[in-house]
Amino acid sequence: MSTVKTQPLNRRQMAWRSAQDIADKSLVNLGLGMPLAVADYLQPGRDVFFQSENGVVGVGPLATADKIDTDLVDAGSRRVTLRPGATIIDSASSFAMIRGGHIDVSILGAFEVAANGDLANWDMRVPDKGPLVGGAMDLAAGARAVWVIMEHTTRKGAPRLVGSCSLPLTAVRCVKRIYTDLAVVDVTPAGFVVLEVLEGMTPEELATKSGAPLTFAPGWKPLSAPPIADAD
Amino acid sequence: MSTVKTQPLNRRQMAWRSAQDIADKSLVNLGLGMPLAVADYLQPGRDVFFQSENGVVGVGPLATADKIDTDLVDAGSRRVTLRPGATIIDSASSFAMIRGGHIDVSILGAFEVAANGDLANWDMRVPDKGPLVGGAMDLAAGARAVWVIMEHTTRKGAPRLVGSCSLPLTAVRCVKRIYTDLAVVDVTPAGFVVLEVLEGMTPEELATKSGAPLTFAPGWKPLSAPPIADAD
Amino acid sequence: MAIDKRVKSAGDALADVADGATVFISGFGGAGFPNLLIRALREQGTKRLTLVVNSATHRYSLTHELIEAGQVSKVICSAARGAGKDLSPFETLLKAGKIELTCLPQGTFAEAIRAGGAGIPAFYTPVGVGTDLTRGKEVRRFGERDYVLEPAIQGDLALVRADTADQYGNLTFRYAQANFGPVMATAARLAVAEVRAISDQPIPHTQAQLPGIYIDRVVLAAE
Amino acid sequence: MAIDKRVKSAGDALADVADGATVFISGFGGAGFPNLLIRALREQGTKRLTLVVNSATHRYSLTHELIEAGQVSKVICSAARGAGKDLSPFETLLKAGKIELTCLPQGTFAEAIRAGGAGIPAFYTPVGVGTDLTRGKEVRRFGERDYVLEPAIQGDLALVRADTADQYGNLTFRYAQANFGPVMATAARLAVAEVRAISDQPIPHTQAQLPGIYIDRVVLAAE
Repeated sequence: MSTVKTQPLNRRQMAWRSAQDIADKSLVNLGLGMPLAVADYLQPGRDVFFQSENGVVGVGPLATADKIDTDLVDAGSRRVTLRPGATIIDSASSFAMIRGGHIDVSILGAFEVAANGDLANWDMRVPDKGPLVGGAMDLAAGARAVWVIMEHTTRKGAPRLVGSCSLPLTAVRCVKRIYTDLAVVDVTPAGFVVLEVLEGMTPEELATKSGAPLTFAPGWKPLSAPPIADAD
Repeated sequence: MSTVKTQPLNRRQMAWRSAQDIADKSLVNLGLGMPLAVADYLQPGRDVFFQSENGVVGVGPLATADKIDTDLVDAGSRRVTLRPGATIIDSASSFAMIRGGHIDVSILGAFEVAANGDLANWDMRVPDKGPLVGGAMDLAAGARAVWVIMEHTTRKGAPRLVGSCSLPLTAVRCVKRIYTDLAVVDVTPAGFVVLEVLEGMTPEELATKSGAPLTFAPGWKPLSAPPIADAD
Repeated sequence: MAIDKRVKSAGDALADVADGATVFISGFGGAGFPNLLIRALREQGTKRLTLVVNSATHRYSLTHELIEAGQVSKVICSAARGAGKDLSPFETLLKAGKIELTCLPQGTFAEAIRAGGAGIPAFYTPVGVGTDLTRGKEVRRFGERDYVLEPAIQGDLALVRADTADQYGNLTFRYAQANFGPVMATAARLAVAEVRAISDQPIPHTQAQLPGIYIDRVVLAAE
Repeated sequence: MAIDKRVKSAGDALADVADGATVFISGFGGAGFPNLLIRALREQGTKRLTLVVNSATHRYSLTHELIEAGQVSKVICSAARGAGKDLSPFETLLKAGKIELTCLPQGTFAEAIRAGGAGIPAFYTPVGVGTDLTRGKEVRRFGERDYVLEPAIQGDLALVRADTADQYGNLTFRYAQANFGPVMATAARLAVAEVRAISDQPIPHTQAQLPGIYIDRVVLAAE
């Protein structure tokens, strides 16, 4: 299996990389957008339950056309199926599960993550548009581990790993790990600690694309992913 | 149907008298002891649900020997049945129902009721015995209406309707109505207001058996009950 | 008289709703929207409503019809963003200051309603601490973490979509249809359910998902 | 590896319980007592336990065996009165100052455990205000009523009796057997269920009453 070199990971490759770290028998909540693809790339033999905020505990694959049931949806309004052993609870019970620390990993998209773990992922400050927070704050504050999947920089090249967030916060000091197209980064009491850097990229180059100091873990590794076509 | 005269109501007659005031389609919780008998004396045609703290919503008659199921019990550990339309919920949900004001009437036994509605019904201060509060405080604080069934005086003749309770409180200012063997009494912002006095008993005599001032409602009536053998 | 909560029409079920009522509306992601009842509330014409609804703008819910009809003065929700870049009717009213908005984290929204039905006036939660959505609210430390005090939400009316009901108001829900419906029913003075089918027989206790004592009226919603 | 929470014996299920653990025990009025697991905990011999159990003295529960065996240093409950006038073993220990006791109103007990599993560190309740059971606790007015602040309860281990389980830990309960079991499972770091039967097939979502993610180990309790 050949690996991509120097080319930043695409969105599905970022999801793939994140998926490799999901432990067997975890309960995982996947945020809208990129994180949803994580379900497609679990390591073989790992038995994982996916929870959705609307109360589905054990989301299965998307429903095929002949299996669509408009009452069986996930938090993204996608028509889904149930995996074996799935249960369904009401919203108050679902958020009790989330807030109570029963979700092993919440994987979220983000606009910015600060070196202290602060997360901004819900409000882009688009003028006059109504707010939409949904369950983002609950997941960020409630899950045992919060992981973020996001591009390392904005389209304009501004860093998304920052000293402090400029956009409204989703939760304070919550992010544990970040998967970007360029790196895998832990958020620690000492700030950002890089675990992996895109194959062929130098630590110095990664630092220039980051808005806060990076520490490189002893024995940090090159980041690569198998070829996967990006999502549309 | 002849009525008892001058003889104080027995325990089942007190339950009967209380039962006459239960409105059609109510949700009612019956405390241990005397209140349980209330279920036997509802007015004909009244459709009432009885809730039990352990989560049975729609307690039916006691189970006959051939129908006993040790998993189908009420809060008094009695083996019961379900009425049509009954549901069963867990304890947290059951007390959410109680505390949330969804019980129309909670009928409780008591040691003392004060003129301001304070209730003492859980702790007799028996030396060295462990406490047993169960759901009494929840019912007293949570039900829309709290009614008490108790003898008007202790066996030694001390009043149970008092100026202020001498025994530990179950809840403050909660009792709305008291059914005794001698009277039916409302608890109002102005104190005890007597609605009915045992047939043949004078207001003055009732007052001597009460530990706080009694007001007699305009048009107060004689209290009587059909003959019912007392419980064993 | 035997308890029987079935009523003939959604109009009958909502005939006595008053102006200024606080109204819960169930539904999430296309499942559990009580659209028959929402339509009836629009036709009934009640004004100055406060809506407590997870999303004010979900395309499958008729909530937006109440808003567009000018019947709504306030919305409590976790989502109020219209699709696309253009402003939705709700966003236009919001911009014009003609509608009031409280946005809550979805779990706080659900828990506050649950608290409203459960006799809990307020509770502490870690969610939203340090964010715009809890600005001005009391923050308190328990152990090593900060929590914010959130008040319960109670209402006058709950509109709930379920799958089946019986004469006692017991309800079942299909798949993810329950979502906010059960807690909304517990927190409202009057709770009305629209259902796909009404069972002639009592729903067995092993199947009922919400005790009928929380439901006051049941309407059949022909599909 | 496929999730499979079935373990061979109650002893295996409790082998790693440590001294000083806080242990939830389900059951009420004869229904839902996990007596197989309680017996195993006694045989395991763990010391200095804090028991969170509705009744410390119910005659159908083997809770008293743990207490008589001297394994318990504290009890949190709503009922601790032995039957009859003589002192029960619990009451004798209590009188001798050898066991600590916290008595809570039963609904506060249940809600505190629910809060412990739901990420709520504390909540206000009207129950117990002005009584001995809330002495020293914070009282606060909301609207026209006083409420007391009650802290959540969390634990290390929950022993829960249910009717059936599947390999995922999903549970069903018979009649009034659920009582405190579901919330106890949510509030414990490790939750063990004993059941009458283990289903070879996953329990359908329409029947499961507690999601298996709250249960860590399942033991068959032969009747």
